[in-house]
Amino acid sequence: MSAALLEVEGLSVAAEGRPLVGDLRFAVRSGERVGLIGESGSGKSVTALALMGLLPPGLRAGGSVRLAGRELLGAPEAELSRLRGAQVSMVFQEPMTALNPTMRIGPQVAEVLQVHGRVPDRRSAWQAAVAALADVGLPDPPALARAYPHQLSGGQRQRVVIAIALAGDPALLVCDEPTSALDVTVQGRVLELIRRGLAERGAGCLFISHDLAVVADVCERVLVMHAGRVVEAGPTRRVLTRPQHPYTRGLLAASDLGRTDEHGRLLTMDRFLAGPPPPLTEPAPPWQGTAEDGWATSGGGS
Amino acid sequence: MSGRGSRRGGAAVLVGGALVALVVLMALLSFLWTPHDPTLVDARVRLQGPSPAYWLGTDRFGRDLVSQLMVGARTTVYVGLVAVGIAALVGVPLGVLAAMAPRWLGELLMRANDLLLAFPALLLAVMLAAVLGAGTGVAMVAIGVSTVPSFARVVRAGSLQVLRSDFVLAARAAGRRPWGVAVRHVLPNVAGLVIVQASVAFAIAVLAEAALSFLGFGTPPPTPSWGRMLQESQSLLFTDPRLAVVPGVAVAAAVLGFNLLGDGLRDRLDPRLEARR
Amino acid sequence: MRRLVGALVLLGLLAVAGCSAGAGTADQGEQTASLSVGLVAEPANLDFTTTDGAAIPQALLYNVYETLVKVDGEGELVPSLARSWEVSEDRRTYTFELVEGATFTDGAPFTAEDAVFSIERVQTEWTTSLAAAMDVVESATAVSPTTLRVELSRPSNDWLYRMTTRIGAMFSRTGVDALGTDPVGTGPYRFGSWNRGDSITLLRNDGYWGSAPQFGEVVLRYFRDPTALNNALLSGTIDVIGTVQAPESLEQFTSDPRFQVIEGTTTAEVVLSFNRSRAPLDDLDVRRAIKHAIDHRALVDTCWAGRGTLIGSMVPPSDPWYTDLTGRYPYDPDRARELLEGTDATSSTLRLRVPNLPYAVACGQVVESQLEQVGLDVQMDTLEFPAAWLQTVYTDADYDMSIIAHVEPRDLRAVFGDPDYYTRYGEPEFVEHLDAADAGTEAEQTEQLRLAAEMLADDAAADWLFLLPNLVVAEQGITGLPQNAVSESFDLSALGRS
Amino acid sequence: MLLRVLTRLAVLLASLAVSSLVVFAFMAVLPGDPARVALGVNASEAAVQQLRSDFGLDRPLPTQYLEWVRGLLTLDLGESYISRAAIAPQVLDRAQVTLWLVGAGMVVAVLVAVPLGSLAALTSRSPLGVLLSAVSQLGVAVPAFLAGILLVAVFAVGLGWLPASGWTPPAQDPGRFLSQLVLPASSLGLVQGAVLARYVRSAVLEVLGEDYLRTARAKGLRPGPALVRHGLRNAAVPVVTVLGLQLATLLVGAVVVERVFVVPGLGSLLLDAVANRDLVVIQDVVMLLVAAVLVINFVVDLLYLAIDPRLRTAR
Repeated sequence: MSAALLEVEGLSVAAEGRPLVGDLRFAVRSGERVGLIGESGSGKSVTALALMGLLPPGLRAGGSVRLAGRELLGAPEAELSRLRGAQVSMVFQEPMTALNPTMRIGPQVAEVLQVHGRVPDRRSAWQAAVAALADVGLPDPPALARAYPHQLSGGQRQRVVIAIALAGDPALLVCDEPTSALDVTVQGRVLELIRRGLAERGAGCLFISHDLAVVADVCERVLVMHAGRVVEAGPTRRVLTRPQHPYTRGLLAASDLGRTDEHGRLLTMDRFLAGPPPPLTEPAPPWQGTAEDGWATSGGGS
Repeated sequence: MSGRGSRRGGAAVLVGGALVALVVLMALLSFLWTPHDPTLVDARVRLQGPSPAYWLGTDRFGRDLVSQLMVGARTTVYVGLVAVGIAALVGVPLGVLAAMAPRWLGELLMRANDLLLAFPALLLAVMLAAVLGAGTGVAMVAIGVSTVPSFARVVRAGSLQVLRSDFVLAARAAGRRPWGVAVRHVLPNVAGLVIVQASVAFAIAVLAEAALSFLGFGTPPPTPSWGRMLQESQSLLFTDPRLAVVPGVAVAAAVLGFNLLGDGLRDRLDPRLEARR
Repeated sequence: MRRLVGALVLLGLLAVAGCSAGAGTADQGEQTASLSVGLVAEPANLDFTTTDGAAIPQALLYNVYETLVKVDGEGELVPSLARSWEVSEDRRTYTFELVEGATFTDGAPFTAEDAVFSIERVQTEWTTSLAAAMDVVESATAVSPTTLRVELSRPSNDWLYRMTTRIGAMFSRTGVDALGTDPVGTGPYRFGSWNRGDSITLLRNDGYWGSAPQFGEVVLRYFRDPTALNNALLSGTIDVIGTVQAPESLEQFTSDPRFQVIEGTTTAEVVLSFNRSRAPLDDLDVRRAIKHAIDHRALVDTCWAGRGTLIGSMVPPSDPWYTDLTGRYPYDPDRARELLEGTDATSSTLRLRVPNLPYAVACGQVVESQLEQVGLDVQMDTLEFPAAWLQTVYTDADYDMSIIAHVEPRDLRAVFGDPDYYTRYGEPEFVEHLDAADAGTEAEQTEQLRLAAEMLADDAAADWLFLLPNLVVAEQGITGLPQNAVSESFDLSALGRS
Repeated sequence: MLLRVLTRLAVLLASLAVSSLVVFAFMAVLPGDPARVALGVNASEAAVQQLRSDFGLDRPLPTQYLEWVRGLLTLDLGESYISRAAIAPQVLDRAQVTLWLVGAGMVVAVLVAVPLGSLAALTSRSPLGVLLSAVSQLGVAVPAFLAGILLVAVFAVGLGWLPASGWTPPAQDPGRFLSQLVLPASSLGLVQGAVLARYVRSAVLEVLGEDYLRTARAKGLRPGPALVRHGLRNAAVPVVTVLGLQLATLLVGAVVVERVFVVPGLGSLLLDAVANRDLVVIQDVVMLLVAAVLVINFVVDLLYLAIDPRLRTAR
């Protein structure tokens, strides 16, 4: 068993004392693709931002997040900045707004290389950017590098975002709903691109989505999140075929669009849950990580 | 996040509202009662410091400062109300019309509106004063007219947003006439914007009145006005700074009050309707 | 953002380019002692032959232009370009002996021919009504280069006195082409430069025939705002305040050892004028009531910081025919109410329309307050000076009361001698007094003018609020400042620094 | 893009034409006979008539208007019948002074507003941010002339560091020019800076919430550089709008400050002209100021195009 690349333990996020995510623990190994699924509002994106250290003002994270053994929470901004883009990158959900509208594409890609001193000068930064754009399968990369974001389609922009995220050859890629804003027709190709990029770099991935099909397609292992807590975890195939937690069953049922209840109505989540989720302030979440779920012994699997 | 925003807006509304209320109350009270006749010249009590009889003392004419301050508040509120009233009465219909009219007409109206921007209050007041002579009326009209463009712009932006919203589309689909839409849907939805803009415009009007009075194009003596009190206090700035401090603080407090009130109200409004200036 | 900064820099560069092209009007000159005097009213142009107003002679008379005779600080006639003069028995022929060696700043010598030219030019070219004072001249002849003879059509005591004012200024026959921008005279200073909106620079006339002034350069700087004027002296931007317009602020100078304050008299009567041509001020009782209702002492105390002299008619104490008439209308509100009873003044609104000059606005507020104490309804309007006031009050006489200081010396006739003048007086009997005074002997003149002044007071032709003081503040050590302002000039010729 | 620029240019020209008509009409109804005023109270009727025909005041209004516009275009504004001096050089001279004042005021405003506003946005949740907001709120509430008077009281009269008033052309004495420029430019700039700072703050706050700034941070840029590289240009769009409006405010606000500091700029020329009913000069100065504002608006529009590439292709 290889050492965990990312170890999350007791991670919680709160907005002014109001908890959003509670006592999260999981790990991602190098080369491993872990899915994090749940409805919108379940705390997935907040978790991703907490890992990156990019929580919006007013939100605070507690617990521990270790990347290759290095503690990220509470680390000085300078150190985090060195890691971001180089060790850990992120693909965002909304390609329309993730790019700076007033800056050409090329410099936006080149920037990540320049920040981390990967290229000696502007010229080679430009060439590297064009190469990175070619790498994500964009047509006519030199011309595209000179374009502004608004001149690109949504799918093209997401490829640019992925190019930026992969340009620094990170060890861990955090993908936050990378295909949700895209047409179904381009989704598959973007997912393939991510998969290939990860494979080429042997990078680990935390893949956040509400779409079970996408997660089933990409991830080897999956965590199910509900109301700020992970309620179930395990190999993708096992979780999706033999869900243990009622919420997971609900998710699965809801994603099966054709299924109706005995009265012919579409199924809703309430049917699968025995009452509202427990408040995050209460202790003892129902699920504890096990070794099977990828917990290194050092992470404490008690 | 929104919880925090509205709470912060709440503090601004509270402080701003209190300052505005103070000014308005002072103005209203001055109709019923002032400690002394604010324009009564009395050589025996020139330049007196604060005392039980004259709480803030007297000016070089022996006039009571508190009374002048109170009646000055009346002038301030009066000028502000009329100026903002003119601006809103012209600017709001103009903005709604420009939003609802055919594209070319809307553009034309906004260009005409931009043209007004080229005539700031001071310039208008100087021109008007040259024609009609300086006075409160001239100042109010000048300030009001020069504030029209900001109302029209804000209202137009807000109206366009309302017009694109689903409920308006539904109303139109249901066959409601444009004017019905304007009155039933657009106006109520931009009312908040107008109130915010009015509050900010009020602050600008207070400042403009002070500047005009300083130049001698504002409220003519002996009618008390904060701007003129400031102007008259100048020559005694070093010997009796109290005369400048009192109206200076009053002007600053009123402007601050209206600005805070406007900002706070803006924060409370639906952020989608926030006008981008 | 980068481009924005670029745009701002560009703006700056444009301004630099523009400035280096257009600036440099002021003459730097060699290192000479310079004095800076702060004044209030800037001239609109420099040509007092066609433009009215006190600002031009204030700057130029006795400094750039000289007259044959001038008045000294006590109001006495003294020689200037005329060394001496003789008056014939019938008092119609004046013979002036002119100084030798005087030259104009354009290089031409000053001769009797120039004097003839100047006098005749008043009659032919001047457009201001002050020129009417020269109508009495029948002929002017150059007997020799240094002897001038002037024949009057009738005896006139007033004429020689008028020759001390701007109409007596001596012009060069070759230097009247650009009077508005380039004045040429024989005075101790020559015109240097004019930075419009800011200052006029006078330079020492090195070819001056008399004793040369001490300062190589005198800068007259103009401040519309009295407080800015005060601050300029306080911060050392100027050395002298020529006329203090905010006497309430004098304390900051009197209590400061760096400064000296000079207080003298002027000939500027602050007149509360009554419009006798329309109701209710056509009623003598109303006018008298107003005079009784005004507490003049309190008025001067409040609006002019107690500085100034109370006068009872249009004659300042410095004139020989002055009599104290201040007791004629004592402050008596009850008497005022009594007089007003039954008149229509109590039921109408009196329009007090004052120019927006410091003393008028300040005193107007006091007048309004005091008149309201006796039950009159007064509405004060402030009119932009000069234009709006001239149009409304002066030309159209659309007013009930106004306040203005008449600064010209010996201006009984100018202000009250014409029924069409804005004061709407010019009673025939009054004009008879003036005419008799002008034609008569010195004793007759004094007697007649005394009667005229009394008649003005009896008729309540106006109310005389007070006589403006001459208030000058200067740095310690500056000498030769005029104690009294009894001429049209701010005389700079004797200025020095000890 | 070219079409857009041309359209704006057409609008500018039309606006200039309309406003010149407005200004002329306004001045035409001015009561008071300018010729009578020019010659003073003592002038004879004949002299007044002479002046009217000399200056063409007796011609029909349309002729006078066209003559005036022609004069404006050829920069030959004739002679003032009050000052008897050529108007164009005088107006241009004064315009330079005002331009310096406004330019310097603008620089002060931007220098104050951009750092202050950005800092206030970055620290919006800390006591420092609240303090900065409060300071700018207070700054907005102070009339410019009051700021000027206070600056004079403290720095000129009290401390004696700087002259209280006056003006020296920069070419004549740069040191003196600068020392005289500091206080008026500051009183113009500080108040406008406070106004601008509030806009900078809200623009930066808005930008700080944008996704692309998060992208920049995810690349490894630190907060400061991320804001400078990605934020300011985007925040500049609303700020430039305000800046354009403020430039107009400053041009006219200079009138008041010129009075306080006795600066011979356009403002004092205008006030003197109004006092003297120097009709032609009022007309010319007002037209110049109006034209300046219109041109500024035009330039602001062009600046948008420079700042935001999205606008270049749109329509």
